[in-house]
Amino acid sequence: MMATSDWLDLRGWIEGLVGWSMDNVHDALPSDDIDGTVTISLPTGIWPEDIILGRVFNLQDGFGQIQPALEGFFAATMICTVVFTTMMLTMLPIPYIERKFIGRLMDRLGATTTLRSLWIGESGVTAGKWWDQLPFGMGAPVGWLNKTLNSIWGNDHELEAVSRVNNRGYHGYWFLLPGFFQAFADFTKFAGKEHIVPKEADRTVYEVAPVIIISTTVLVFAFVPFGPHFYAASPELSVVFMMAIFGVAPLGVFFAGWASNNKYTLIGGMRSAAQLTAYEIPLLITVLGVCVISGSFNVIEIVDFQAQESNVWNLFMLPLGAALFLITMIAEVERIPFDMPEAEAELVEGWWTEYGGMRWGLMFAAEYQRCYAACILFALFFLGGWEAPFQGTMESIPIAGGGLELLFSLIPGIVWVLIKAWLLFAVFVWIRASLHRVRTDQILEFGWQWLLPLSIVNLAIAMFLRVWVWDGSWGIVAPAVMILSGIVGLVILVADEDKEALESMTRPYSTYAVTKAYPGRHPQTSLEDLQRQYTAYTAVKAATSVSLSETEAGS
Amino acid sequence: MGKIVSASSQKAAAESMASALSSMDGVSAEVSERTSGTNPRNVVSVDCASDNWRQLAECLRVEHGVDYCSMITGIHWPEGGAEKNWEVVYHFMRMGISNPPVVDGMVQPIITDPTTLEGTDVPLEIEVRIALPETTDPKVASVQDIWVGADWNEKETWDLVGIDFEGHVGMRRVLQPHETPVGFHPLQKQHKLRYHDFEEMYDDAQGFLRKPSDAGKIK
Amino acid sequence: MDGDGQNYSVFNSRMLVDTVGDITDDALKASRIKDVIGVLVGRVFNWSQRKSLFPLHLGIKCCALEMAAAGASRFDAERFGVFFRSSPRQCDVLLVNGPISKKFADPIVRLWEQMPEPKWCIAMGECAISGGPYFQSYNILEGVDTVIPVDVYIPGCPPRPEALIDGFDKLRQKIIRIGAAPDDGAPESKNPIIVGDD
Amino acid sequence: MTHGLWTLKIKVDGETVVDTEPDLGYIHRGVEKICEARDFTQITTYCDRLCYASANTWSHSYIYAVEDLLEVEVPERAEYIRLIAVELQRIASHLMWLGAYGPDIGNLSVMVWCLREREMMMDLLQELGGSRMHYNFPRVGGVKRDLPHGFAQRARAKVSLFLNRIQEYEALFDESTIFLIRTQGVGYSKAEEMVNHGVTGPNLRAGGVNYDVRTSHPYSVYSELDWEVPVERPSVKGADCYDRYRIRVEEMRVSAMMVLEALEKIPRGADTYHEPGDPALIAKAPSRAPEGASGSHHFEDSRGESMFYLAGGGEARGKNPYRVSIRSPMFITIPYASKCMVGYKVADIPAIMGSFDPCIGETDR
Repeated sequence: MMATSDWLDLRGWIEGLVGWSMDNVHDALPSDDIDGTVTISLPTGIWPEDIILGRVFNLQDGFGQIQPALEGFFAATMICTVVFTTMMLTMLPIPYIERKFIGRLMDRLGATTTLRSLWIGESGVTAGKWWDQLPFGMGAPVGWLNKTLNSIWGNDHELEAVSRVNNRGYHGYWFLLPGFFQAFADFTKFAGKEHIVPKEADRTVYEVAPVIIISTTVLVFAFVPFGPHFYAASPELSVVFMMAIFGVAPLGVFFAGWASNNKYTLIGGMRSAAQLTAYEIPLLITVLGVCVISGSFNVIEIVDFQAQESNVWNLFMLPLGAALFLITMIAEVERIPFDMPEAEAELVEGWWTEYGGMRWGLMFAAEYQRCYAACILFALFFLGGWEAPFQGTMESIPIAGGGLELLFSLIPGIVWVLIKAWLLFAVFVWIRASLHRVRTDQILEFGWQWLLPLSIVNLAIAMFLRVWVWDGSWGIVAPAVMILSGIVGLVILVADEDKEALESMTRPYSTYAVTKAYPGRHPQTSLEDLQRQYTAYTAVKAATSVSLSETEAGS
Repeated sequence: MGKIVSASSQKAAAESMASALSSMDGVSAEVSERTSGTNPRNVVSVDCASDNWRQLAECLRVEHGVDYCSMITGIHWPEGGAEKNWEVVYHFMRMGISNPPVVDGMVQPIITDPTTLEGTDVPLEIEVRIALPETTDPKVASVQDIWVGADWNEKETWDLVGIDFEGHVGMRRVLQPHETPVGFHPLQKQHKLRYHDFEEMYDDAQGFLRKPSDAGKIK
Repeated sequence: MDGDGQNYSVFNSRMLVDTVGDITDDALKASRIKDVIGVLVGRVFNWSQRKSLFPLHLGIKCCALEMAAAGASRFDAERFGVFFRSSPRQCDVLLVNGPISKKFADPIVRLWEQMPEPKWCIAMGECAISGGPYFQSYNILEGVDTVIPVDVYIPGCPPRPEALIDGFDKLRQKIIRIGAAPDDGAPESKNPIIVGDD
Repeated sequence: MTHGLWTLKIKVDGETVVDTEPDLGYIHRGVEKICEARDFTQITTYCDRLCYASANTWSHSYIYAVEDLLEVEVPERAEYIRLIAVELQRIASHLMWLGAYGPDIGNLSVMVWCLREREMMMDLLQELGGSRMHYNFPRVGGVKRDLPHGFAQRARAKVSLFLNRIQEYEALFDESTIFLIRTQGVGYSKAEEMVNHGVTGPNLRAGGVNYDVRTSHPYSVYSELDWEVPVERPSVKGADCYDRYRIRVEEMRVSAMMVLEALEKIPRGADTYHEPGDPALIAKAPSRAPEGASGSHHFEDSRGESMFYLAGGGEARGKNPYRVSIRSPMFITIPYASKCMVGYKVADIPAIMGSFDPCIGETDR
């Protein structure tokens, strides 16, 4: 399969550079004539006799064998450095998007108003009239458009209170992306904080857990290509590598929860372990469907399949798979609505309650890195990676196609990947701002009872498409069996459930049925007992009154 | 117009209950007309001896359907004399509330029109006063098992005032710290507030400036 | 070891440390490396501590609602890096917003000791400053500064959210004063800062 | 989250709650003792600070008890102004509850939305009382000052805007399946059990009965307004968290409509302004209570039935009451709520506890 052409040929450049430098080293090496012993003669009186060095190794002969290894080593070092730096720099917008976008969402009347207000603001108040800062009054039309839209659709209100509430304007210079450097401040502060290990904690595991989490999370990016020639490593089974490493971090989460010796962290770690176990399997089966329809376990070939062979994004061929991948990834990165492990309401901060300072900073960064990795993977698997939206279609337009082709050839692929990933993270934030938190048993029920059969169905659909759309050499037997098995499993799981058990699970029982808690623990006299006591009391009272009356009558 | 309980029916119900309660020995009840804001309200105010309190409580719960204990107040009267050195004031309310019925699987909420309530359905408030003689460990019978709502009220009354309730299960400090010394009940009158005396207030370590005009004042 | 530094070995290590320390200090002062380090590192750390102050999300009484309002839409304290966390291990500022009863004195001291250095304490409201209207009560401490060192006092019952944000600004001034940047225009007085009396 | 400062000792079996025991008193301030050293007008400030979420309802509850003790007749206009203040405070308190209930089940944006609307109510109350949270608004025999100029227009505009905003909360809550499965079927409570445990107010009305102190023991000009007590149709097993959420949303609507109607029906119109101390606003009240007299009043707080019992001082005690006793609805409700959550998951604890709307400031006194 031919790879997509991209002028940002990073690997090619680096390999050329390394090869060129190696050749220069080869030329600069000493030649044979100094091969032999070297004698250093010192002035008499300092040392008794001359110093004789042994035979100097002939570098030129040996260099021929080690040159490819050296070239590979240097090339790998340089490419890893560049890719890691790129990943770190392009991850900085993620917390920025989180802060700003969630702020706008929470401050707005509704989602649509929110999205519009991100750019043009509301009630005449925007995020600081950035267009007035543009030189030569270039932003004047934008300001006019903003004013017009606000006058027509904006929630411009006569109450200055409402308008003020709507205002989330910032202080500072517009070109500094206010709030963008908050992440720098936070992490520099974490680096300067004191490191506390709880007295009863298991110190070794406590120290190891953040390292496990952050290292495995960074290692995922070794196989993530930012462009057709912009990746650190691309083995044949890079998808398997990525998914395997992605599944290691929950182990570190469980370590952290257990080693802190705190009940909240322990409950959080348990929840995290159960939830991630329940969502790893549908995730892997969904990714397997993507690999099946693309016919490869290599991410680059998956993207090239969408870009060139099928010329259709997997999103349109496997919509079910895309939805499953999004849901399971949100559960994997433990965001709302699946953030039971770190529920602030009942567990103080979840499994990282006891972590502070730089250890917690590392975990915090790892969370965002996992989100970022999830977004990039979605972009690569389902959104065509570094292909512009509908690139092939637009390039096939008769007249304008050539110009568009030239335009697309000028834009490097990493631009499209990053744009797709950031927009997808905005979707993550949108979901977080508009949904509630799901209970643990409901999360597990959802994962085991719906996502697993649906992922199998998705795999069957992928096999069907692969078999019938691309190479029709297969018989219909296997995909038919897959589809039937998935459907049957779904029917069994959904229809054949125990209604009573489900009822008792979702509606446990009224407070009457349970053992009385404080303050109802004391024996409560029933109304009948009160009736009995009271009748006895009235009988006694009646008797005494009668006797009294008799004595009065007698006297 | 808002639907409120008519004062006339409330007065009639209150008088009937007062007359019924007065027939018990050790109990004297009358209806006290009170005004809150602009509306008059009729309160059944009962004076009860501490020995008859348990029977009175059961009578209220069983015969008169008083299903709600609002508040229990303990008062310490050091200058109240020998017969009324402590006082316990109960506030009950008759709500006449029952579980809404279930009709073919759907709960039908009970929506009553307060203006049409008559007889024993009329919401009433009852005020029961029990005077205790001068003693070091005042006691009254507990009604914890009749009205569970009285449970923490009794706990609080013991915690703050020091009036004990016989038959109360699980008595403990609820508002003060658990390590509070035994016998310290701050609402007893012999305990003074901090800085109740200006002299003490000015002589403390906080370094207030002393104003001569405040010399000898007692807060 | 012994606290007084009395060392009966032939050579007093503490003396060595002091001497070498003085010498290196003089050397560092002579060469302006110390200023360079202070400017490069101290300024950065000081800026970061100033710009990201995480208060503990602890609501005690009335001022807790003003704290919540300060984090909400109209007074958006998160613009200034004030970001509430629930775990004391991850916080920089202990925001005491209410009276400290005898029952709560020990827990709040434990919370304060669970927070990692560098940490600050803000006494918000009259109750936290001096006991406020309850200064006569039998169950209330006369201010949180009887158990915890307080950096900034914010008077008011309760103080408005603007006052809270202003208190965080005052705390930033104090951090500048503490911090390694000597010429950042720090105020000279060492007294605790009281919002509104400048 | 913002439900205050208290401890709930929970015995769990895995993730299932087996036994609970509340432990209160972390901000017990001894208000009842301090009030014995204050005179009747000074106590109002302490009553404001009893419950930080709804200050006006508590100060009005105390003021009605004092007027029962001192036998003061209140002008009608003052009653209307009090009603407006109390209902606005009720809306603000329920908004605070809703904003605190969102984070309990994981949605943070509803908190910001509710606090945004609460700011509008607090602006209105600030125009009345002068302060932002603790208004010290009512006086013995009347109110502190009249409705300011233009208050009626601003109140109508903001309340009508708020009535539109309620639909957004319902869109965020009732149309969210996750919210329904989180709140429906947890925290059952029956009406008779609640009454026997002393639970009143919205928590009781969620159980399917329309008991309300404002109608059963009428105390203000509520009889003049046209309104209905909101009742919720509970589930078969009793009222769950969803019912308690619904009843509070309905109460916010009812209170908003009552404010709008009171602005119409207030005598001499809402736009006429009287100077403070005008006989139309405040009546002369004695400063000393007769010997041995006692006053009490049941009041519909935003959390249930609040009550003050005052024992008069007499000449010997000066202008101070002899004993001030406070009936806090949450002090009685919290044990019952912690009893309700036995048998559910750990994740249901904030959902159940928050649905009862605890306020520790009034609980600990």
